[in-house]
Amino acid sequence: MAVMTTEKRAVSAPAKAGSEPAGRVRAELRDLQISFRLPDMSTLDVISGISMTVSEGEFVAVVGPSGSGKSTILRALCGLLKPSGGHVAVDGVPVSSPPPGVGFMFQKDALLPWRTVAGNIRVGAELGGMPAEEHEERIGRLVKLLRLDGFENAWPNQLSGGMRQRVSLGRLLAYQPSLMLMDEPFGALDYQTKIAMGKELLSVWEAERRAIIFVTHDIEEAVALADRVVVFSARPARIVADYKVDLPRPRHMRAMRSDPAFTMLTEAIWADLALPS
Amino acid sequence: MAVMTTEKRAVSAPAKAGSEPAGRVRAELRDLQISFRLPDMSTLDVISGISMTVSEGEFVAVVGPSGSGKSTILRALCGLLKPSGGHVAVDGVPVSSPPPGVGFMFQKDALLPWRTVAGNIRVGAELGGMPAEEHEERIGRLVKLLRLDGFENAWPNQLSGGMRQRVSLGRLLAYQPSLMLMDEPFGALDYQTKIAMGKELLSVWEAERRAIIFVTHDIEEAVALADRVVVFSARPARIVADYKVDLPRPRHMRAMRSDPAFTMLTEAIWADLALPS
Amino acid sequence: SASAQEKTLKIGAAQTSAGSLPIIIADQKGLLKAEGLSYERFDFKGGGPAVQALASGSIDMCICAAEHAVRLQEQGLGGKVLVSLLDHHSYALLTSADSTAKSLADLKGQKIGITSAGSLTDTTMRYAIHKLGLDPDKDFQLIAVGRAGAQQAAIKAGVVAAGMFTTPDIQITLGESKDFKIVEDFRTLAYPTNGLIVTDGWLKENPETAAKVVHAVKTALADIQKDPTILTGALKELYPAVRDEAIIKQIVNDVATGAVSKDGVLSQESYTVLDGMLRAANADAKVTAYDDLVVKNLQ
Amino acid sequence: MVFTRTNDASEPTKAGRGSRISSPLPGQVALILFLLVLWELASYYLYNPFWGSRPSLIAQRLWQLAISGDLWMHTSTTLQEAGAGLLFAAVVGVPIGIGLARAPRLARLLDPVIMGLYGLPRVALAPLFILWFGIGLFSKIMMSFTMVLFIFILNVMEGIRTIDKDQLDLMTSMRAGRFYVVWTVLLPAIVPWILASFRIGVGLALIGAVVGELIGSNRGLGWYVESSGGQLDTTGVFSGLIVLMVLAMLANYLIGFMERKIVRWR
Amino acid sequence: MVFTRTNDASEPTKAGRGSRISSPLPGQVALILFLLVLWELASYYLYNPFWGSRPSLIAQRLWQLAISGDLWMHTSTTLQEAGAGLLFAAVVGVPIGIGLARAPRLARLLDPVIMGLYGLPRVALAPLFILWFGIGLFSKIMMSFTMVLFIFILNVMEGIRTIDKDQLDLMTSMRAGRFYVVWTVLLPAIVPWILASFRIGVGLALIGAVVGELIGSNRGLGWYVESSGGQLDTTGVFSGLIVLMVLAMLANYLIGFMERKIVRWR
Ligand SMILES: Nc1ncnc2c1ncn2[C@@H]1O[C@H](COP(=O)(O)OP(=O)(O)OP(=O)(O)O)[C@@H](O)[C@H]1O
Ligand SMILES: Nc1ncnc2c1ncn2[C@@H]1O[C@H](COP(=O)(O)OP(=O)(O)OP(=O)(O)O)[C@@H](O)[C@H]1O
Ligand SMILES: [Mg+2]
Ligand SMILES: [Mg+2]
Repeated sequence: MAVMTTEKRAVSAPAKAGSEPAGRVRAELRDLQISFRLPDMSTLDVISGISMTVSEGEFVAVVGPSGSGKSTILRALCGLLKPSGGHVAVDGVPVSSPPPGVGFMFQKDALLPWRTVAGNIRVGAELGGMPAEEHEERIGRLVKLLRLDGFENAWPNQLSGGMRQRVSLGRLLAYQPSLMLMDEPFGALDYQTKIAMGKELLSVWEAERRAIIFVTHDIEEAVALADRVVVFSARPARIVADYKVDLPRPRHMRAMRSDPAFTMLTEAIWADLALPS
Repeated sequence: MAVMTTEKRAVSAPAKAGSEPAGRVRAELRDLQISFRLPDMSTLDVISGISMTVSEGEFVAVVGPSGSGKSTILRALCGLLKPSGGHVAVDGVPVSSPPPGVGFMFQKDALLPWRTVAGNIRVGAELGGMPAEEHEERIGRLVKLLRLDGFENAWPNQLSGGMRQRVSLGRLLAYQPSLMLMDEPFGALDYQTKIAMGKELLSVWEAERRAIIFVTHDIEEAVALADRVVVFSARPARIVADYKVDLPRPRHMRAMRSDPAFTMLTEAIWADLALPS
Repeated sequence: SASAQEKTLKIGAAQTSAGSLPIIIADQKGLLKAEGLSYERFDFKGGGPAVQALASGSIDMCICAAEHAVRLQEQGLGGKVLVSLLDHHSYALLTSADSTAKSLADLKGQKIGITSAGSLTDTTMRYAIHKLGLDPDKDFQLIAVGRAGAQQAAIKAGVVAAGMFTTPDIQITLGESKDFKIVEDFRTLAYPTNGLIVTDGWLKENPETAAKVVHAVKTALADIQKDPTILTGALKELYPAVRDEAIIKQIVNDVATGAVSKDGVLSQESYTVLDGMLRAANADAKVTAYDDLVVKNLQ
Repeated sequence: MVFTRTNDASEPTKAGRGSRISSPLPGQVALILFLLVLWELASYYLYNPFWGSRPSLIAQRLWQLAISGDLWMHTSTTLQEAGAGLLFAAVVGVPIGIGLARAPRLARLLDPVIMGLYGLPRVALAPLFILWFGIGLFSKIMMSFTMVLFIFILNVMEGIRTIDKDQLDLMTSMRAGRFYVVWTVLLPAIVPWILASFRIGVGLALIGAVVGELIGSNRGLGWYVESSGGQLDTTGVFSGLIVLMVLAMLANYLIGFMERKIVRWR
Repeated sequence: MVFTRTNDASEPTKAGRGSRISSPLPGQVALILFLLVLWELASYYLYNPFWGSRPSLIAQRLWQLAISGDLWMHTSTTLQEAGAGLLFAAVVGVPIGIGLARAPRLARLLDPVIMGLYGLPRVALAPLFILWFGIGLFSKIMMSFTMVLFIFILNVMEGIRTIDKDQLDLMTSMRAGRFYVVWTVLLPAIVPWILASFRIGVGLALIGAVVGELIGSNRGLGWYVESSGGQLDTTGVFSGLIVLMVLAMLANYLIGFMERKIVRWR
């Protein structure tokens, strides 16, 4: 039903997928090294030599074992963490502080408890430089899109876990970043909501050709949404594989599941992840 | 490959599955009503009339849309929330404060930031009434089981999201509850870790025939682990369906996925959830 | 042999004042020791707390104004002047050197710095203003400023026209700076500025100790009359920070001539002024009779 | 539609929550009356009223003072001094605290100087206060101010250290400006610390005003207390003290009221 | 193996973190020396040293006092008074604060009484302090104690309100006993509040000791300052004040040191 090519790369080779869509390179990691120092002066190597690029309009999913360093990489890309070695650049500029146009959705929702749902989303709008008069309308649209109608004025502690996550997503969307770093954005959502949110995300992405780096644990979600799936090994993280997903868009997740090509790709990723590291 | 009977019950009929294993009833909800008062004196009905029982040695999964009231029900069962109507009992005793033997793993990890990984797990051991001399050995075993080796003395803020969740799971296991309430315990874990943890959970459960109520968004996980899957509707929550999962144990998740019976059940639950409420 | 049963007296001082000098001399000359006594001095923030400490039994006696003995009697706690130490007033009103005022009357309508409300300086000002036929509340503003440092600052800053200074602040201020002058000197006024005050209760329980103290202090007072220069040593102990010899000389002179009591007996003259002052402050004050205020059998 | 966390399903761990609606006032008034009666009885049977006066005498005195207008004069004086000092300290101390917390290197440099200044007993500085600020209202306000200022600075600094790092990182990731972060994250997060500072500050501001009145004044409750004390007039002392207590209580009610208005999300 | 959050990959938002290793001491010393030089110069050119003395004179005086042994006598007296008062206040205030925070109904009942007591200027209560506690060390300790006690109570109470409800609910769900919760959650959670109270308390404890010494004593830094003031000896006043400042600074270092020992997880 769907045309798909599975491209498996060698671990050591730099990802070339970025250059293929002929888009401008948005994010680049070259030989990235990140380690945390321990008090006994020994070192915990979290990332040891990762290289990858993400081009304009590309949707890259990152999967990998828990604790492998996925969140850490996003932090480095956003300038929240100075790597111990290697090169991090966004739009060609080496990252030292958060680059403009980059939006980061944390794994923890990090909502401001003293702001209502609408207030938390407004943070994104305000910082995204949207004209003030458009805030209300935009927030209203996002609340609806995120299925939070009726909870505009609720405080975060009155929300369920999934609702909090959606508010956090709303804040990111209101910020309108051109490079979105998303750390398990749908982790606390049920399938139906997840699919709905994924659809909304794709429509935003397709309309404006933003670049997205999307960390997830859900392999099917990764394949269903992304152009490329990058597979991390366990700590110290290396890139085990970098798959190009050539399924046609728009994609329908339920339908895809019965597609043997889809299954083959998820199986392959599964096998990569199951490798002892 | 596996023998499976799919039993679909009417929404209004009380779940009978609990009585079938001829076990003692551990947890019982009768016509539960939970609503939150709004300042304008109107009421947000979260649960309107749910009845279900969970028997000794039963593993019940609960799935439902985000914000439908799954966490709320667990809070009521644990005595952290007084329902506005209906009856909640554990081991035949109406719940007013947390009943003995009930362990609750929150959706948020709620780790104590000033305690190390081992220290957080120790909380469970200390409160579970385990003899003090067994603590160290038990904690050591749990750390290994949860794949947190080497991080015993790390502070929670040095852990990844999935690692935090595993520490929280470790605390629950150290508490050795005979009725476990688990709120999306594997939500932040990758597939491989999730499966490993699920296996460990099952082995604990099988060895000691504890009762488990397990909230999850992952339908396959629910079917793979549970004896029964209870499906909630959107808020105000009702029970849409209550499936008995008669797959033989031990179960192998990867293998089950290709089993048509497994697929059928997950498809059925999917369809239930997709119902407009 | 005496040191074996030496009794240590706790003596409170309303503040570090010249009233302590006879006691220090009694100590320095071994007069207390000869009676089998020694003492420990505590400095208080004014007469109020000192008298309250006395009434609570925390201290045995206090170097305070006689008016506090009157107040103790008023409260039914029984206060007596055991020995009079200074029977002239110790304060003078200073103003800045370039002021045109020659006397208190010239300062009418201005602000005068007193140490604190309800204190001796307060009553003294009210008494003096009454004597001028003026009203202390309408014709003047009496401002609680504090001690000499604050008074100097207040005069310097022009926020009060004049302020009350006591010995040795008067001598230090005039000796170290040419910016001040005396506009009204109350030190010529007979007044029971300082005495050793005790409560009736203490007196009843310690009649012998009281007699010994009286004897030692009276001897010290007599010694001062004989040789005022012995004050120098006592001054240096009391005011170690005062080092200028000229100023020390001036203080010794001022204390020896007039201020310090000659015989330790509360004089009728100073009692009369006290009575007048108390009545100036409060028209219907019940002032204890002279005979009830002094300890007769020990005099 | 606005939500509060109160619900008919009140949680057992927050047993007190429901009673927030039922006013605690009657109980408080009863307790205070009870203590007053105890005091009155004690003054008859246990001690000489010279030490602690007696409520009935105090009430009588307060009535006299009220009629003569002195009560209001003294009270309003002290209230102005303490109130202005407290507010001024908040307005100055909170920004300094935030600034120092956000510039840790500067803070560490200034730390000993700040603590040293804080440790200075203001009373001993009376001459300097008079030179700098005169003896009017302003010097008392400054006395109150310097007593309370450090409370705000120190509490705010410590408060900012407790802020969730993720919330700050999130702001950084969205390139939020300095003032935006202060306004959106820092200030709301330290509201409990500021409220605690106000609670602590009320007492200290009153003490500051009273101390200030000792060094250059002819009115105010501190002045009245001191003046009564100098004349061993215990009833006068306690009348002044009682008014000061009442002021502290009222200020506390006001702070509690503000807290409920501001912290609606907890 | 113990982890700290410091890393070679220091985060830009915590620019100050790295320098925690490099001691701030040299900078602090330099700053203080600079201020002293400024003061010395000002005393020559800007004002009469009668008002503010002069560092060189003060140093000379301190040297004399040190040689005569008086410096240590006064300092150790005040240190004992303030130190004992502060520690005693912590030991009493923290449990009271926790108790009141956990018994909100009682807290609300007692609230006005507590605030009223707190608002009392201790100076005015001197007579009662002397009556109750004598004029020895104990009355000064109590003076310090009552100054600081409320800081602990009020800060701890507010601190407990900020605790994550989920952590408490979790403890409740595991049927944790009262003392277990206090020990495992409440106390660690309010460590920042307790530390802030100590920081605030240092200054107040010193002020309390000094005020206690003003009311009646014959030793201690407060006494020395007051007695110097009575002799118009500005150098003596400032010598005493400088020692008080140094005590406050040292106490602050100690608190900072404790903080780093206790809060290793932040
Ligand atoms: N501040 C820190 N100090 C020490 N170690 C840290 C710190 N932050 C992260 N780590 C370690 O780095 C590793 C990677 O963490 P990271 O959060 O990037 O994992 P992750 O891939 O996002 O995992 P998960 O899927 O569980 O969220 C973990 O082992 C974690 O313990
Ligand atoms: N304290 C509260 N006050 C008001 N509303 C609340 C409160 N707690 C929960 N709710 C509401 O109750 C509903 C159910 O919440 P609950 O946390 O049980 O959902 P859930 O099924 O666990 O969802 P999720 O899968 O997203 O975690 C939500 O709509 C939430 O907004
Ligand atoms: Mg992560
Ligand atoms: Mg939930």
